[in-house]
Amino acid sequence: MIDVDLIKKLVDIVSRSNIDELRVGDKDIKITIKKSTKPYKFQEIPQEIEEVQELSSENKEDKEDLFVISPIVGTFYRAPKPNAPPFVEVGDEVKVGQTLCIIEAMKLMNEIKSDYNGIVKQILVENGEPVEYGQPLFVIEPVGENSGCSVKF
Amino acid sequence: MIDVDLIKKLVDIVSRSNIDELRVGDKDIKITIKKSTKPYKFQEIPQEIEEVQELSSENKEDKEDLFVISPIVGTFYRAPKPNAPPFVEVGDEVKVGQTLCIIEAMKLMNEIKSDYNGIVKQILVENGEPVEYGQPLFVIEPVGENSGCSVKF
Amino acid sequence: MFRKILIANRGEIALRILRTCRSLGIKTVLVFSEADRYSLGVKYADEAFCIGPPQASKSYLNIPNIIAAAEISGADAIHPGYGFLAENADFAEVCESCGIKFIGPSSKVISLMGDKIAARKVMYEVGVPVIPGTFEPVEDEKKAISIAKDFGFPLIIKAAGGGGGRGMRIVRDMDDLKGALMVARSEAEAAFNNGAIYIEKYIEGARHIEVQILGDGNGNVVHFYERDCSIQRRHQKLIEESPAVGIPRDVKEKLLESAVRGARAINYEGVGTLEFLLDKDNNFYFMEMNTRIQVEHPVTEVVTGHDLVKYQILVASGEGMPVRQEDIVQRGHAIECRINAEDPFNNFLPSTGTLKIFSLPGGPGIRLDTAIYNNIEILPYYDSLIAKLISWGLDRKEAISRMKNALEEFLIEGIKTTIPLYLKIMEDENYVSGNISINFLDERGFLNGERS
Amino acid sequence: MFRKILIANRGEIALRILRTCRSLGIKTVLVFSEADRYSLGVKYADEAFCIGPPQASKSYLNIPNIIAAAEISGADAIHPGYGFLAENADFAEVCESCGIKFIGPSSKVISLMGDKIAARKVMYEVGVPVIPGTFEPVEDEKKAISIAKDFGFPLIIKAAGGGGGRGMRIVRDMDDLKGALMVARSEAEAAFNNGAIYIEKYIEGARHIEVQILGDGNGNVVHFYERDCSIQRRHQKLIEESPAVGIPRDVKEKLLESAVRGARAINYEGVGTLEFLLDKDNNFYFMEMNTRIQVEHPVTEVVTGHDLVKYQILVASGEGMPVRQEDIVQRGHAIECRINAEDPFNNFLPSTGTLKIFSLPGGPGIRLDTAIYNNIEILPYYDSLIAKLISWGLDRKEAISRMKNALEEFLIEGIKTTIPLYLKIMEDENYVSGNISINFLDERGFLNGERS
Repeated sequence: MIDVDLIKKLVDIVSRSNIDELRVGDKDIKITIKKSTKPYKFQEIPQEIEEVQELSSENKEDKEDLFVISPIVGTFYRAPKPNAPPFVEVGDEVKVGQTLCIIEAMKLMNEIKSDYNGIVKQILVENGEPVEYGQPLFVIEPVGENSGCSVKF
Repeated sequence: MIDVDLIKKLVDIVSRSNIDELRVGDKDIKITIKKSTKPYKFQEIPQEIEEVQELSSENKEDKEDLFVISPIVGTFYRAPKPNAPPFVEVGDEVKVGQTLCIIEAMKLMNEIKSDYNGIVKQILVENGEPVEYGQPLFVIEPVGENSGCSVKF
Repeated sequence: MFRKILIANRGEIALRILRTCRSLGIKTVLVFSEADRYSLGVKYADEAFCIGPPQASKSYLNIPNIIAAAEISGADAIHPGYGFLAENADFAEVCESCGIKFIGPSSKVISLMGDKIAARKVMYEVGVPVIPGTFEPVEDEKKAISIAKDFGFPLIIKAAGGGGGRGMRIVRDMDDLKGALMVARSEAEAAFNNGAIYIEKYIEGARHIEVQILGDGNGNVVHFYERDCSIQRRHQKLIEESPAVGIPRDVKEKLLESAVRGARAINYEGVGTLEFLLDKDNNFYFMEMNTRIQVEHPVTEVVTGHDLVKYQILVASGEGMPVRQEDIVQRGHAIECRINAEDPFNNFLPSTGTLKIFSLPGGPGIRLDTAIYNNIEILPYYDSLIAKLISWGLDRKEAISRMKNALEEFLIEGIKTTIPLYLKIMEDENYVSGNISINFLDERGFLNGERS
Repeated sequence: MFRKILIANRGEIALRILRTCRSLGIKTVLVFSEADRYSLGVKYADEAFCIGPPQASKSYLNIPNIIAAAEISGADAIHPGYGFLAENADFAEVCESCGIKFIGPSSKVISLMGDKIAARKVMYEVGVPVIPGTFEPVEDEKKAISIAKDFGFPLIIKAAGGGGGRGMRIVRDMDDLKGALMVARSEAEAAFNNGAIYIEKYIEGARHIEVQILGDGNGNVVHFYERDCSIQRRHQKLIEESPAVGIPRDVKEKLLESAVRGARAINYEGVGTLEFLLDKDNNFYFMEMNTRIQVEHPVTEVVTGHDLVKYQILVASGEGMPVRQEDIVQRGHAIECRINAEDPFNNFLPSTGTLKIFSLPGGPGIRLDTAIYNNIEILPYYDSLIAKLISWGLDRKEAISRMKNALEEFLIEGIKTTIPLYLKIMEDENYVSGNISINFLDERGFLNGERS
């Protein structure tokens, strides 16, 4: 099945990157990423995007990692209160709907919940740091069934 | 099955992006996305240059044609005086040092002489027309020995 | 003075505000949608936060995300630019309640002037001439008919909730009245979430003349003279100039004095514009007030030499009135052409795609306000304005000739723009002689393809 | 008025002249070398003729080809710009004899002012203060020694044949005199084909102040006030501004009056500049006169609002003086930075290569005069000036802050430029406070890498 939504996302990734060519495979995975050579590129690539590419290429052989991204702008907190233990740590198994962190905006604490079942592989933001819309917060290694599209970007 | 709606969506995705090529696969998935590489070129090629290039490519198989170019700026005259016969006509054989035309500049008549032995194959400027520095005036088909560089351009 | 200003806008106006902030040594925070990640503004700003997906409703109109960005960056003020949240009283109120200075008038004044009927009433009460018409919403057809009998045709139905041509209908006889009422009301409802409408006498062949003012919120108001914005297409301004041609000195003085009086009456703070219609007999009538910096502010800046955005920031920071009326002097003449990504010969159809830039205009008397760069994607999400070209000359003739030349200097490809239309207008004898009105484009055949 | 003007120049000044010609409705012919076939000027001109290979001696200095191009195109005037043939009396004479108007003064006046000793004498005779020194060429060492005894050290040896720092030597004691004489003479010989030299008192810590004038050739002369061009590197101007900071009103008036008197004395026609030194006690001394439009003319245009190239053309066409002195008024402050393709932190080594442009500065108070475009090749054949960035503000502070911002807005790659140096200068406290002299760059450590 051709998944238009997936293609849209891939086109978007390519457009915003400084790569020149992206091939995606399957049964079971072949990914080629070619980098721009000569054409003048001015655009600075925001760090998190590069990071993501690095991550995904690192894991080419594995089942693809999933990202939990920030749906709002605010301050990222790993725990419900200053001295409380964090919601999750790297290595924890999480379920769909489980709270992963809080993002504070306009004095409101917004709980960010996991969209996936899996293992917390990486926490991308430091406690107390500002996050913007669309910023990746957690890398989740999928475990079991995960509905929805497989690339959360 | 050709899914028009899918194609419409893909066309739309490509149109709005800055990618150059999108291939989509299946059974099961193969996607290639290529981005523009060619640097933006604006420069308009002045007409006489195009003409010359055309001429030279036309004659690639033959012995290469030679060009007599204008060493100065002025008005091109084919004859020494208004009612006199032209110095040369197409088809004439010319020798090194033979006067081919006059270029008038600052009231002075400058005789332009052939650098080659050969046949006048084409006269590129109309009588009385202005010529600039470096402008090709005559195409000469070489005959016998011609010293110097073979493409006078 | 503010230490850090968040700019809640995009495109050329974001860059315009950035420039003044940087000149003033104020740090900048820019918020942007996912579509604008590679904008010049993001490049130049000290900090930048993505606040949402491309659709404006989810990003540039996303008040919580914008406020959150101000909070996490520690911005002490927000500049809304024009459009988006610039005249949104709720947003101004949220800013106020969060202790972030909204650069503009108070939410109360925004509300007051945002209600076009209330604004008419206020101005009328302080003696500013308004267009003959109603001071109450017209609730039903019966009322409309009685108004029509009082004032006579033609009439114009307008939306109480906002300007910009939406919810507006000209009515020329009784037969059209009912239908026009309904259409206007539903347009107004859709555009402003407010179906209230009112009726004014329609003034034929008028010019759109507006006055730029600055108030410090303590009752001090200065003006920066007038602009003529008559060259419009469906109430959308395309070309503006300052000064306005051929207005008798006494009329001009009365006009400027009226504008200052009106602004003073509401104890206005910040830059604002009072829009008037000027009829063929040089009578002027207040239409509405815009409580923000306007797209066309550069013509005033170029002619007076004053930086309006700078003053807007200075006043907002509580430093009081930064300029004296006697130091504001007009010199020469300026014209602005709004370069839109639209096809002027195909019903102004928006044009999107990759913009290729080889060279942009420059040199004497030319100012270019734009955020475009080579290979930028012109996207369908936002306003089609891609650049503002402003020419200045010692006189109008010089300004026109420089404008013409500068329009020709745009060496760009990839999308359609309104440049070819402006080139024709700059050569139109009526335009050149200053014989213009808000019907100019229509009357001279520029809208229906006759001139293409 | 001329119907068609041939522009015998290249780069930004060719474009500058083209813009005014187009605004005046005058047809343009541009001559170009093979290296400039793809220049913006060639693109914009109505006609363009290649006049030779890249080397200037065979193209932009090739008088027969330029005149021939004027003849075959039917141009009735030639604008020489600056540099190349702009102050070549022979060229002006050839134009005169061919019935083509040379836009500039007569060949006689060019010759007179080109002889720096003769120019000193003329100015001295009409009461314009000149630097104490000789009025005759200094033929031998004996003469030089006696002059040194009369005037005392330091002295400066200059070439009679031309300016721009060549053939110039500062001498601080008797021991250096002989060697300096020889070096200066051979440099002068090489640069101007004229080994004549003269000696002046060297004025320490002076500022370079010049006055822009316009004469109609009928004895009418107006001035456009002064410029301060003290920021120089080896007598090459890098940054200019107008007005000059902190000159007492009476000194300024005397200076302007002297410049007008000097120009009137030679019945000057066209735009010209009288260059002065201003010492620490505000005494001014005539140095030399440039009989052409100058690189730095835009600062004057921006401050006064007058188009100097337009007036140059109007005067040359015989239309008489186009402006009254009382209509020339200074408003605000302007600064120009000459953006050169040079490495300011490596002895100003010229930088060549493909210039990549992402974005160029713009917005309020910014004028950019340039002929660069994305992917242009910066070639070694010509002057390293690639752009002139002019900022204007209501006061010097605003002009500096806008300049700083605009310098940062240059998003270009591929070659080294002087932009980083100018950014440092705009932040230098002495520059900001107006404490400048022709030794500024040296004294503040900008030349020897200390500041890099």
